[in-house]
Amino acid sequence: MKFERYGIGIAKGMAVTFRHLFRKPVTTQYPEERLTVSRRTRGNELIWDKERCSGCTTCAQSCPQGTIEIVTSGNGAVTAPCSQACPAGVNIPRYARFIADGKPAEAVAVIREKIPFPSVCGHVCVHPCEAKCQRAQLDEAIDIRVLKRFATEHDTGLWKVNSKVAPATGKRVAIIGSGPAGLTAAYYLAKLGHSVTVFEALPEPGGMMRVGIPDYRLSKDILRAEIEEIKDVGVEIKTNTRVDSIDRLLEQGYNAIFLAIGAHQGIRMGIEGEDSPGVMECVSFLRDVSLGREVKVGSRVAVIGGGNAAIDSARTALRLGAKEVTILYRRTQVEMPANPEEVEAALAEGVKIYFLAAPSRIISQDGELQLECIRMQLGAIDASGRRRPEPIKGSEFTMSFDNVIAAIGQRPEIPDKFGLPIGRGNTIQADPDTLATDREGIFAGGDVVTGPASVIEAIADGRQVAISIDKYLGGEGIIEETLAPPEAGATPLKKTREGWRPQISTLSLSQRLSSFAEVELGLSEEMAVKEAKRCLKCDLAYGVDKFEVDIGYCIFCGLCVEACPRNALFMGYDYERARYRRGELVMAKEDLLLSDEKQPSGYARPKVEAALPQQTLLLDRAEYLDKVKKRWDLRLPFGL
Amino acid sequence: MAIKTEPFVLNLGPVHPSTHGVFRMRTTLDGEVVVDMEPVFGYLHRGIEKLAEERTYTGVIPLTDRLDYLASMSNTLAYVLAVEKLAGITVPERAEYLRVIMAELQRIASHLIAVGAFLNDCGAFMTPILYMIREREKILDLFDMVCGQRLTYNYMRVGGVSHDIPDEFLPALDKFVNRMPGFIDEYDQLLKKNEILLVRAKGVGILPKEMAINISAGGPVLRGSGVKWDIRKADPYSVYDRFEFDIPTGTVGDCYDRYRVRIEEMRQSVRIIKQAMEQLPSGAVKSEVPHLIRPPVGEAYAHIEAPKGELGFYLVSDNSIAPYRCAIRAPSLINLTALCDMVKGWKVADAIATFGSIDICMGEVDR
Amino acid sequence: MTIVETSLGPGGRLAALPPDWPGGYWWHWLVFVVIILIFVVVMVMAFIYMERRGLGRLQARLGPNRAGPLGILQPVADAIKVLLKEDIIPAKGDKLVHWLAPVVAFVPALMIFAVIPFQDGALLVDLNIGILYIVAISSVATVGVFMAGWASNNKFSLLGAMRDVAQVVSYEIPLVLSIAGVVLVAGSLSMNEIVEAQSVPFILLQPLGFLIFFMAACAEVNRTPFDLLEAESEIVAGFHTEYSGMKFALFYLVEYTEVLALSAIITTLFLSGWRGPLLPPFLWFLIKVVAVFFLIFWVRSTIPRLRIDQVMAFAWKCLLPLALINLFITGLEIVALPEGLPWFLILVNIAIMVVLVVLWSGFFKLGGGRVEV
Amino acid sequence: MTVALSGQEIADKLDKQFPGSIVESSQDSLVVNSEFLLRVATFLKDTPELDFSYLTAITAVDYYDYFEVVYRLTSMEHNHRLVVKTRCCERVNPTLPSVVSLWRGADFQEREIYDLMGISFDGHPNLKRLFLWQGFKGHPLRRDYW
Repeated sequence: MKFERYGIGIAKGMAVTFRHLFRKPVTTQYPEERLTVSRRTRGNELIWDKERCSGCTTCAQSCPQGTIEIVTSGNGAVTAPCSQACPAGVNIPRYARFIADGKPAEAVAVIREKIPFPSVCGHVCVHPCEAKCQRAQLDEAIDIRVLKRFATEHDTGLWKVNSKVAPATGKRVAIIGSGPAGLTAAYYLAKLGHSVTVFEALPEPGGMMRVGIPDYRLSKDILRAEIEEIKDVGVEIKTNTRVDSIDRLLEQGYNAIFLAIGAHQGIRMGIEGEDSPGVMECVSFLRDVSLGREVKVGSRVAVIGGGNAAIDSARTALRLGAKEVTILYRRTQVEMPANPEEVEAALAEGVKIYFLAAPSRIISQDGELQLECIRMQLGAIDASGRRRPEPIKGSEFTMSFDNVIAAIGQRPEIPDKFGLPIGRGNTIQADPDTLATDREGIFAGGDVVTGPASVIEAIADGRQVAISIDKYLGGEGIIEETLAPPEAGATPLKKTREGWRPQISTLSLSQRLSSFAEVELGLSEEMAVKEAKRCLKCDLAYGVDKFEVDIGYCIFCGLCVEACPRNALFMGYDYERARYRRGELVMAKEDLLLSDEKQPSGYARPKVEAALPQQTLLLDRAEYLDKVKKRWDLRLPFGL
Repeated sequence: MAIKTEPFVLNLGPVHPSTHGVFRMRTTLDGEVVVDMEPVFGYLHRGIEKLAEERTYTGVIPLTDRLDYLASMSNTLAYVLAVEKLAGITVPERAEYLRVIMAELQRIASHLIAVGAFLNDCGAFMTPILYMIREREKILDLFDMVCGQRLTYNYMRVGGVSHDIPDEFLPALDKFVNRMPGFIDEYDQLLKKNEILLVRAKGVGILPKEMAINISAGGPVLRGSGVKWDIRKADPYSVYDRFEFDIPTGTVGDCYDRYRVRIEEMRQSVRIIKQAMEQLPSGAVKSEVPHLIRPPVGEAYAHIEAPKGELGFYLVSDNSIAPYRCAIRAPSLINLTALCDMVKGWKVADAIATFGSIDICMGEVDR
Repeated sequence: MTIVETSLGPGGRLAALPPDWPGGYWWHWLVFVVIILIFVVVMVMAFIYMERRGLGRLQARLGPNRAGPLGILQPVADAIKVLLKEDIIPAKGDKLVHWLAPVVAFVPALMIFAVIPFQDGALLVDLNIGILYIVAISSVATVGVFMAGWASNNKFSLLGAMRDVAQVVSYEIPLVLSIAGVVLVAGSLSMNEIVEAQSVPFILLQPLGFLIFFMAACAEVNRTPFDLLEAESEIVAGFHTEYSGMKFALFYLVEYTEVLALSAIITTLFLSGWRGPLLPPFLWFLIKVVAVFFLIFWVRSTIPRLRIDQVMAFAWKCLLPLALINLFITGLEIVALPEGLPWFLILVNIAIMVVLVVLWSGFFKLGGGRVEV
Repeated sequence: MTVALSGQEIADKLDKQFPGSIVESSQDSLVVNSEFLLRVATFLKDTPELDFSYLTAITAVDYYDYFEVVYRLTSMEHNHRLVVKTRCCERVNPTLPSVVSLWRGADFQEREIYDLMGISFDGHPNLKRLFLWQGFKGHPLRRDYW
């Protein structure tokens, strides 16, 4: 081992240490050296908020050390996550419990408290509630829509007993359009005593429910029965009467008018050869079929578009005898606005879907349509939050069909004599809360305001309009009613076993194509009860008697804070506020002195008072702290 | 004439200033020369693999922080990759990049401690380790900003990371990344060519190349012996294939080479972090994963290049919410296999220096 | 009383004391003993404080700043803490030897100061064999250390003690040879005369001598890079592992007193003691002592530790030959220029030093270290 | 990318070499009879184009009716890896041949499996408990250990 370059390496090292003599020593004594507190604070203090906690014991389940002990007594008040997600606010856990106890009639009463169309929703609702169901955390969400359908199929009309109609108030309300929004508003306004007349342009009331949704999803007699219920309350429906101007209605002495026209006009594709024979527009196609008019369809049918309307048109075409139906959609399956179950049902029935393809030209040649399409590719995200498809140059290809149905979208068709401001997509602009338009006494709701949307959203709009019209006409605007008997002795869920969704039986493929019979058969009795029992009763679990965290075992990993669905648990990260006295620090600069706005910190000796150490709580949820009335003080004296 | 000396047993035992935790070397000494050395483990055995079988897949994450407590971010990364492979969960882009940044920061922090401890064992009285701890303090502040803790981070989740980084994280990281190479040069000037360190470290505790492969060593120990093997390059996981960085290797495989390899790796990590910061996309940081993950029946093995070597998690699942078996391949334990041969014949001081250069962490050895 | 007079030694040095000294020999003795005691205690406290703050600053940290203003009272706090600690004697250890060891280590360290000249002529007793006395006394301390190592009945302490003995013995010779160089140039053994002879500080005349002396002295006192004795990373705390309380305080004191003595000797031998242009001589002495001490703990903060066999090899194979050559060259110079050494000799000596160091470092090997077992 | 060799290919090669040594083989792993383990391992290590010189990990899993020991082998030159498994059915004192003679890295891992799972490896230089103390009764990682 040679000792080469004697001393030079050592000298260089000495130079480095010497240089440090004159540099500012790095120490945690200087607070500003300390960086800011991270947003996800995880300190030594666990704060639990009693109001927000729903007692769903997810935190106890998620704690790896098993330190959280929670006892719930079940007299809760806060609505369950699924009820919050439902636009109309149906109390889902409550009617699930009625079904579990084998009382479907009471269940329908609970549903009818919020929506006048329980069986329609049971068949066609897009069920936003199932996305929020807490059971999904364990295995799979509850099938709420089918439970609603089961309840309505075994209903004995118990809800009529408590359904009251107020005495006539002498006010007259005109509703244009008998879709879900219009009829819901009519129903509630009639119950409040106003005399309501509904004007419907088509021969049959029901709007999109009647003409938009084909029979195999919602059979017509179910709809007619529910509309009968609405008529019993005193709603007068005039069909085949198209209303052209609002002023004439006002002259006839109506005090308030509700425009619920819906979105019945199909959007034109705007490509060459769109008017050639054999090219149909989906809304009119579905309307003719559902009204029973004779519609001839060739053996090869193409449907352009990816929404529910496109799927319905395709499956209706199949049932009308089309041999081969293909759907062309310019984006991919992920971006399809249609309901996933509908898309699967269509694929099961043999519908072929070409993704990333868009029509560019239609050439009509001796009774046959040459559809020229172009391949697309997905580019940047556009305003609707989906990626904008761009055509690929030179990738045209042609296919021949007998009919082409355009289902690329719908928009309301508003006669200009209404004199109302028209917003984007030809919709009426209304105040989002009260749904009142700019003209006095005129209200608008449903698809005409929001553009094509789901049935449940239209019903929710209908309820909102009923409230605002009643207020406009001088009432209090209360449409809440209690139809169901009060619930006795409901206990929260103790232990839940693993259980999956039931398989809903459907018609076989051959039966489906032969007729317009309903595809989905309902649930049997014991299957429905089993499914209802899977509900975690989130609304009942509140009223926490005992919530204790054994600080000794807790390792402050923060998993419970993340697991809590209602953000009722969080941790404060506190620096011990160190008291610096001038003399104590040799290198103390002026700014070291404790000042309020500067954030003191550091690992200096914490000044320990008699009680607990003074701690600066640097919580970004500070505003939340003052709301926490009873502070569950779990802090052990830190550092004693 | 050889003086007749009688060897005696000295316990460089569990409580010893330079055994990096509770590791005991039963050395039989003949005067100063180590005649035989037998490592004794188990002082920090907590049975983490048994504990993991009782916890849900998310509940095991805090356990992984306590494996190699000097690099807990990488342990969680290995475990989380294994679960994602098992359950087939995809991770959003931003989360992948955040994981790479955190893992590389953790590699720098772990190497700082490793090199500092090694130099301290060679006798430089606390100066190098204090300079390096000053840098490590900055990294810990960055971690504190991101996940609120300084040692057991519990930051990564199955399907991404638990929280997005606060806005003041990137500027602070940028400042750190720009100043770090300067600090590394300062360490080099302090001790790289120091004659006494050269004498104490060069040619001491040699691990030849074939033996390194034979004892399946990993990380700087393997690369120090001249084997060019790095999981990030050989079997790139996460998004490591999008960065260019090179793998430093030593020549002889002595303490000095391992020390130099660690210093170079710190520079490469800074390079990776710079590239990762430029390509950091925006978007979600965690994909939709139910709280009680229930992967299908089967098994999966995922391994990463942890600072100390190849850290692997072998998960067997029986479609319940807890792993059926969670086996951990601990690089530190396997790197110690050859410690006895590397130390026999050298002095006590060299035994301590060689042990320091292998850089083990008892939390991972004893599990 | 006659014995005392005669012990004054020939030539009546005492008479040469400045007239304002009151009283006779006994007064002088008393005053100086008190001065030395105060000087040692205060300077040791100052050294402890300076080292801890200095090291802190060299390592980019604050250093103690809690006890008293600027942390000045930190050594006092340490002392009180150590005194209050329980004094444990290992069960199977040799009780008497364990108790006696710190005393045997501390007394010689204190006795060195008898001959250190604080000011012109201001030293307890101006022995005409000053340097020889110092070298003799300083090797006694090693016996104390070995007694401590043996009495603690602890393998680590024994290892530490054996290392210390080996190290001190092998570094004694280069130490003495480099002192011999200085004595040759100064022409007398007495410390006071050495200082007076240093119109040109001997560090310039004897650069190689200074280097060898500094390294050998560091080894004597167990300071980095030779602090094998209490190498905390290898043998926990060396010989004073089993000591606590009062005895540990004494060992702590021994360490710093020896460093103080070392820096004092270096200032007298090489940096021309108390001679300096403006400031009062005593202050110059202090400044130089502190400067040397700064060099010592600056080295301690940067350089790693050598292995025991390398320390030995360095002593026998490197320092000893260099010291001999240095002595030989100095001898030639003295013979060639008897009337006093001209100034240009400084450059010659430095050149020789550089040549010798580079030559020797190339030639000299520190030894492999691996023993076939 | 480290290519994971499919179990079937290697199984056919090994069957030609040692008939009857393969119990079962799937896409990602290969179960070998415990008697043939040592010979198969040497074959895998020595043949030039396989050249599994690096043993990544050995782990044991307790499936109630049999213990499964998983050997993960990697080759650095060809950058491919293979998973070899063996099973031993007795629960009282299961034994397997030790591979320490081929890969020294297996030393501690086999001692750990002996310590925690109770599978003894004959041919291991010093088969003692690795983590638990000598007098400890029982093997904690077994599913029936309580």
